[in-house]
Amino acid sequence: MTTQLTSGGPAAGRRETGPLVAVSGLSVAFSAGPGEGSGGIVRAVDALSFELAPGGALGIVGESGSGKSTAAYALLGLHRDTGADVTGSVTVAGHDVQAADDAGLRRLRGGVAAMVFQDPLSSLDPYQAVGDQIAEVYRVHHRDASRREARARAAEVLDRVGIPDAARRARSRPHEFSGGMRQRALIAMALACRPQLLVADEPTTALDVTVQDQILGLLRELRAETGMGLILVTHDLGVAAGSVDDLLVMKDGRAVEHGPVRDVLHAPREDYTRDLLAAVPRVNVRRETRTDGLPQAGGDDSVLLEASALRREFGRGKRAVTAVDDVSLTVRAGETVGVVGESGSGKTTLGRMLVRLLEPTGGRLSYRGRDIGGMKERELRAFRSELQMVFQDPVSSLNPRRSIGESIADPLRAAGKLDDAAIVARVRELLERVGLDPASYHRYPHEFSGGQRQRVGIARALAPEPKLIVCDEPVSALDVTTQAQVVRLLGELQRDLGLALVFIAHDLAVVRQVSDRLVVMRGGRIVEEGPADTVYERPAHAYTKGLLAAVPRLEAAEAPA
Amino acid sequence: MTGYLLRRAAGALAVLLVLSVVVYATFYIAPGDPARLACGPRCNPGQIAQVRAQLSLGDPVYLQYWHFLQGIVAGHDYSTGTALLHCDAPCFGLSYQNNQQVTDMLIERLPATASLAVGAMAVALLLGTGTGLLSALRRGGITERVLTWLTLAGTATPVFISGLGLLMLFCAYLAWLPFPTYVPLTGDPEQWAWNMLLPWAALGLLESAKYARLMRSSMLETLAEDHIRTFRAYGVAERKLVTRHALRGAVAPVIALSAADFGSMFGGAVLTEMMFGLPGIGALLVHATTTLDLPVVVAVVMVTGTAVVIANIVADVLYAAADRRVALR
Amino acid sequence: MTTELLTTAEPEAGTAPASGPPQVWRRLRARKSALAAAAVLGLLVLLALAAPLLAAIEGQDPNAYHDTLVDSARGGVPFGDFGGISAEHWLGVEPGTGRDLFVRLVYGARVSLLVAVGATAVQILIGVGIGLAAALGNRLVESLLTHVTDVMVAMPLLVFAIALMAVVPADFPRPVLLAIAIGLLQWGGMARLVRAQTLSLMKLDFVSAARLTGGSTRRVARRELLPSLAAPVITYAAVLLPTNIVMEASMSFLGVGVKPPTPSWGHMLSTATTWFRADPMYVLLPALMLFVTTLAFTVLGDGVRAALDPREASRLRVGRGRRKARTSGAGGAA
Amino acid sequence: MRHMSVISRRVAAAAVSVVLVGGAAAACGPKEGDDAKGGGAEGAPQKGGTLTVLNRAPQKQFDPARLYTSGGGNIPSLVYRTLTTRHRANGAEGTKVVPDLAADTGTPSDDAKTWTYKLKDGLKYEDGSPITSADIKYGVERSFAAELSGGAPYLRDWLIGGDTYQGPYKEKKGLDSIETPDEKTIVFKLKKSEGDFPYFAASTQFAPVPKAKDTGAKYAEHPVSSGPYKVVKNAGDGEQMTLERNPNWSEETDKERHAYPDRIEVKSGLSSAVINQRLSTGSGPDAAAVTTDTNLGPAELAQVTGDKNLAARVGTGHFGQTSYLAFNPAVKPFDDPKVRQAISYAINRTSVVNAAGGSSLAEPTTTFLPRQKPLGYTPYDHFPAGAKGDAAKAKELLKEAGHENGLEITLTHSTAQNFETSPEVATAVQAALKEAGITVKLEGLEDNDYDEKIHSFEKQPGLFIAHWGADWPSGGPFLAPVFDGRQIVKDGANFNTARLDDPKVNDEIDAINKITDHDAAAQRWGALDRKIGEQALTVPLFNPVYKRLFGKDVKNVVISNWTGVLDVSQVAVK
Repeated sequence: MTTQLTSGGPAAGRRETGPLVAVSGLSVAFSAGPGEGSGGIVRAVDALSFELAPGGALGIVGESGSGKSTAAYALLGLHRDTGADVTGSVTVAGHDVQAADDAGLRRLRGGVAAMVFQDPLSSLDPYQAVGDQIAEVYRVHHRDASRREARARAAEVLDRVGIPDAARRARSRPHEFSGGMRQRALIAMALACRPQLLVADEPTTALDVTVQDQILGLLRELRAETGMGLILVTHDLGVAAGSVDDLLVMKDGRAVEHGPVRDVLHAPREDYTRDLLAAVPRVNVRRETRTDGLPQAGGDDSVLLEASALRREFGRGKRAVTAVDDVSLTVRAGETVGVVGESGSGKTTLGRMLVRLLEPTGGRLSYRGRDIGGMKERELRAFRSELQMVFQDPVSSLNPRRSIGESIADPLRAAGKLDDAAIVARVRELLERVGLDPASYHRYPHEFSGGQRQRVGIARALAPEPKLIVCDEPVSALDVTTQAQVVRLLGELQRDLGLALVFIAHDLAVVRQVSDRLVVMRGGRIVEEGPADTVYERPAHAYTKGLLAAVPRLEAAEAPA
Repeated sequence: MTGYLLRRAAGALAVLLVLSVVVYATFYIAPGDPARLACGPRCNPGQIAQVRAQLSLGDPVYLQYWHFLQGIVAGHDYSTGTALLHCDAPCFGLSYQNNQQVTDMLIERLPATASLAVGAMAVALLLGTGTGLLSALRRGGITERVLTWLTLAGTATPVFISGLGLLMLFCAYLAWLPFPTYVPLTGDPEQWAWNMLLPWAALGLLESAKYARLMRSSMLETLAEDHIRTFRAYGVAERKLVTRHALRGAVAPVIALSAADFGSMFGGAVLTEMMFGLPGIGALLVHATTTLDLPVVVAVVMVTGTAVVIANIVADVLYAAADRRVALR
Repeated sequence: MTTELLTTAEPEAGTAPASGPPQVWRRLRARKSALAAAAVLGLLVLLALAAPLLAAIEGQDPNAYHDTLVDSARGGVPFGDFGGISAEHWLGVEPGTGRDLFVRLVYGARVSLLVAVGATAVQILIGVGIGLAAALGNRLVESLLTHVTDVMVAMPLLVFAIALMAVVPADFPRPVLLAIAIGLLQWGGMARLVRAQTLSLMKLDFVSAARLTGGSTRRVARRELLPSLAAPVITYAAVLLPTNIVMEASMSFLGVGVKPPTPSWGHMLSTATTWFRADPMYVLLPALMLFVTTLAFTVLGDGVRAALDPREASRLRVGRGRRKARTSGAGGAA
Repeated sequence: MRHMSVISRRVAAAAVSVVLVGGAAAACGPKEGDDAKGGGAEGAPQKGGTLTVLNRAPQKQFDPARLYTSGGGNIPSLVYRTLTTRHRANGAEGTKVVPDLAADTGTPSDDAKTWTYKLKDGLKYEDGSPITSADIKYGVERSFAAELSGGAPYLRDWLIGGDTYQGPYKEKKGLDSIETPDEKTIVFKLKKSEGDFPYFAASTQFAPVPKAKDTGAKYAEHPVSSGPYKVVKNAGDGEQMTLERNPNWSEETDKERHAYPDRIEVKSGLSSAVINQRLSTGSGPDAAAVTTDTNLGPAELAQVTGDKNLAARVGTGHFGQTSYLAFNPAVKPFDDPKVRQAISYAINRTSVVNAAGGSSLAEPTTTFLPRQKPLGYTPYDHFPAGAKGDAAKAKELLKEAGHENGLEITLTHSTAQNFETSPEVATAVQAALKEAGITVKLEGLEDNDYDEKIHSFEKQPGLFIAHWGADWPSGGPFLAPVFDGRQIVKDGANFNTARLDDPKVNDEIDAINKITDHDAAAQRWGALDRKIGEQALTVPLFNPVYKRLFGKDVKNVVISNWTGVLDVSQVAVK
């Protein structure tokens, strides 16, 4: 399916001049590596067409593998010399990207269209000062500019994107910046040559929600100020909703739906778009009430895990960093405790301490009355099966060189209670329980999608029949639709097996969907704690309030700036 | 940093101590009687006994070892027959063979070994990184192929073959270079370099392939990093991408490895030194080993050990510097 | 912990890639150069194994002297062209002794390959063991092992080899002894590599998950770490193998190599050095074998590495670089 | 294959060290007419220029007390003059002993038990001070000190009181058996008759050392020269030496040394391949270079013989040395003479010679004494094996000895890649004995181990490869240590490996030692060798031939049969 629509920003209106970006019939195909498959051709983008008027803003949304980033890269001709097969036509500000020679393409890149990437730390050269990197880009496009002029321009744009004391900070290297500042610096780099188009590829995905809010604000400001066009590539409908005029929804390399934001969000024409919207977790919607008789306020005997004044430091001497400080927390059997916080809040460290992957440096941690905080590895083995964890990254949490069946069977084999046949049977049962084909015992992790791998991770955690599972950002690497499924699965399991869950996430909306109680962390300490709905609806602490306010909402589209 | 270095230095001392014990032990396991060898070919038992007493070889091993340690810390007095000779700390004793002070022998021979190691490492790095760079960028064509084959052939050829080949080619046939004779750097730097050229080449070639391979994978790794993509997306030319942005990161692990290798090259270039007649400590070690000249063997091993340990510390520091990002992540 | 770990662990590391995804094998098969290298190595091993048969076919004995085939007055240079190539002696004869070069070369392959593979195996065994132990152990173990590594690296091979040869009974097969001697001294690089790789693997969640199974550290190392270490270890082993052959040659040159009359490439090379001009064949043959072996191991090593690392294929592709799965939070909410 | 000499060539027996340390050796052609001839570039030799000596082994020892030389060595002889010295002449003429510091080669008395020497007039050290007989006595005495060990054993064995004397540092009063009645006279009193004393008096231990300048173990750094050159640099453990003219040396008192070059640079520590390559290329200073310790290897020889220009620059020398198989009759089955004879018959000397470098570098021999008249060479071939070995005869003998089903024996050798006892020679023996149905197991020992084992009365193996060289061109030092029953040493280095203790042999040795007429003694030594040979205690294999390349500007090449190598004191570069 192709869509032939011209999107123009409502603010800019139609212009006589041609569109800023005109893409028609774009296909990008990669040949898979040798031996990767018989056909070996992957069509990442398939017959895509769209236009963007000068000054307009288009959001390209889709789940991973939808080809949204590939399409964005084609705008700058970044597929050249990579072995990718690009067909169709791409015109940016009158330049035919496909036909341009190498020099022409280099002039286009940065000069006409500039790109902002996802991970601001790895996207900057770690060995050079930020200002120098921006100056270098400037001089690529302004050959007659002196070093001094280039540096001045770098300081100017850094100042513009809100880096305090820009002239001095320009001499800092990327690792001396915070995440938000790095993303600002990347945007400054994009601004350096006054491009007509800004292509932002998941510019806020790696950022905390409050920082994300600031960066999106900055992008809006800059657009208004410079009148440049914006193509925002994101998986997050909420992010797109507040920042663009038009939305292009992609799936499997094709455009599914294209139209003004409001139309797409509120009157989606396609089923896929509807599903997508339905799956997005809403921070302002209460959790479905539980049907089972949960021990709402069970007695003390139901306390599984109790942490008091827990503390963890990393490093020694002067360089010691306190990741978790004076945290007290109680988890009762069968309940879900949500832990939210931004990066660096210590939530992951806390989670790992709760299952004793890390040893606390201070405080007390007791499981069913036994102090497991300072236990030696050998003694701890008796408790291992009862405390399990589901990890964030579905890629690194499964050993790529072992079949998933073996990974799941591992705790069973370690326990040594069952014979081989019984273990296989149990693994098949577990696979079925988490919604996977029991026959996939002998398959390897790379044959599964992210969501399926996360299910495998859950099956592995369930295998030893634990009493408590700590889920550390279990869905943050997943697409929204998958996310919803996995969250639902966790809910079911908890209900059926009476598990206690500690659900750690930075995403307030997801946490709300699962939690009975909520803990908000900041800087290694707990700033607020209480029943989930209470915290969400009547946050007491200013930090919690700010956090909630920064969450992007689809409703934002209803009230465009 | 200072604390780190102090800790490493303490560790290094321990290493050297263990090393010396190992050498002493090995030495007493090895066949042959040093007194007999020191005495001469046709000594009678009485004479050998005299020499054994004179070299204190009759003492218990632990006592000999203790005196060795004392010598290093506080110096030692030796009889030359006519007078007492004071050997200042650090004293590694006197050579069994000709009563020379081992410390002096080492000092005399270190420059040649150091010259060889430094130059050969430079050759290996230049050749290796150059080849690796070319093959990573797939731009090499003929040059890249030739260099790759050259480094591989270099690795597959023992230095006693390649060394002789180089000598015959460059000194005998083409007569472009003099037959290497070691000229001290302090004496005549130009002659020093000319004379060291072939030894450098022979040893450098042997080591180069390793760096070529490491450089290649390191470069590929770096080129796949996100910040390279950033600058490519801003129209920075490919050549500049490599020289300004990729090279530094890619070269770091190579340098770190080379620092570690440098240490072992210090003591391990025995064959090169012998082939080119360089008066270095490797050649000294061979002589000393075959004549069971324990004080010399121990001293050479101590020097080599020190070089290895220092090189390892340097390698670790370099690695930490190069991997700053990883540490921060 | 090391010895027990090693004896049980090693086979797994070796077989891990084979038991891994069939894609590895398929990727390897798709690399023509790797296949060719494997074929060459296979041929070499076959030659070595079939040495007695080949000798019988040619009708020569590796240790038989042929006085009439060499010019005694001219230093024993073989009569005839190209080092005395003839129907009876396919690759000519050795100067001085007149021993058949072809048979000595194929018999030499036995020793050289055995020493190289054996030494590499010892290096892998010790390197992986020490590297793992250093990475997994506490500070004390780590610094202790690091220092042990330093000691071994600084230990001069010659001194050590002479001592070892003297201590071990004369009946002990010399190639095995050589392999052990080389292996015992040159594992520092491997240990370093394994330690570094293990430390980075330890940061991965699947290792944490394995710890949660309640298995012992040893079990985690064996089941989770070793398979993942296979790729870098194999790649490094491919570098070590040819180095070890050259090391065997150097030890022969220093007089601590295999015992005569056993032929080995290294020993042949070490005696051949001066024959550059008088009888080039004598130098070229073992040198060529050494080079071909080095090349084959290198190419195969590259192939295996690439096959084990699917990223290799898509390395230079923009936008398919390493995408870190960090907090790519699906944080949108309506 | 001799490049590994640095580690391999070692003091296995006297002769090796002679080659190694002094670079000197004696020699004697197979036939008198076949002697090495002088050679070198055209034109009369003239004074001046710098001679370069390229060597493998560094001059580790340079103290006259510690040097083990034959006839005073090559380079040492440039600095140390001795009571007598070797005659610097080509071929057999060069095996004669001639006066050096002394006016004659010594006056024997008391049945050659007392030897008296008178010094020449006008002898001076490098500092101009006179050389006295007391200095010679002191020089001899200090070689008894443990610090300065290393010299030949004869002083201790011959001088009265020599076996217990501990040197002048410990025993200040000196050795009574050396008398210096005046400044010019020195008298040596021996325990027994030694007709060869004048030959021995050419050793560096007989060089004068002024007591006031003696620094003990440090003396070698700045020895006081009595010869035509003085040491101006001795660095790198004897690897680099520079010798310059000694102005106080007077040609008038020294008829033997010419000392043409003004300066001599000794560069050692080189591999033999490099030395020969440099000499053949001859660029720069290498054009005026020689070597005193490096032969042409077989490969180089093959190359040189094809090149007329190079071939003209090769000097050929013969040195009195024999490589042989040694039996230890105390070990079965070598107690059976038939087995020893069988092995003697089975040996294929052609392959052995080829393994040792071919017929240009080794000459097959059936006699223990080397092919040199002055040593007493008397041809015999008691167990004729022909060129290729007589396997049939060997089998026959084995059958007689009760080994009709073959025999398994062990041959011990050094793993060092040296010329005399190399593994290649061992494998050649192994291959030859296989023809006769004898299975030989090779036992290759690390050189120190080998050396210690073959000279240990207890551990001595049954069959091993050995070699023996002449300390001076006479049969005495060649036969006595190996076959004199009174020289069997049970608690030290034993060279009588066959453990022969035959009163007749012992008496004959004593009798010959009394003869001061060298030619007459030589005949008797030859007859004794022939007689001992009947017992098949050794299987003589070959004698070495030295092929030495020299630079293109080198003139006046003299190679005596005493040393077999170019005499540096004769070489001119202008």
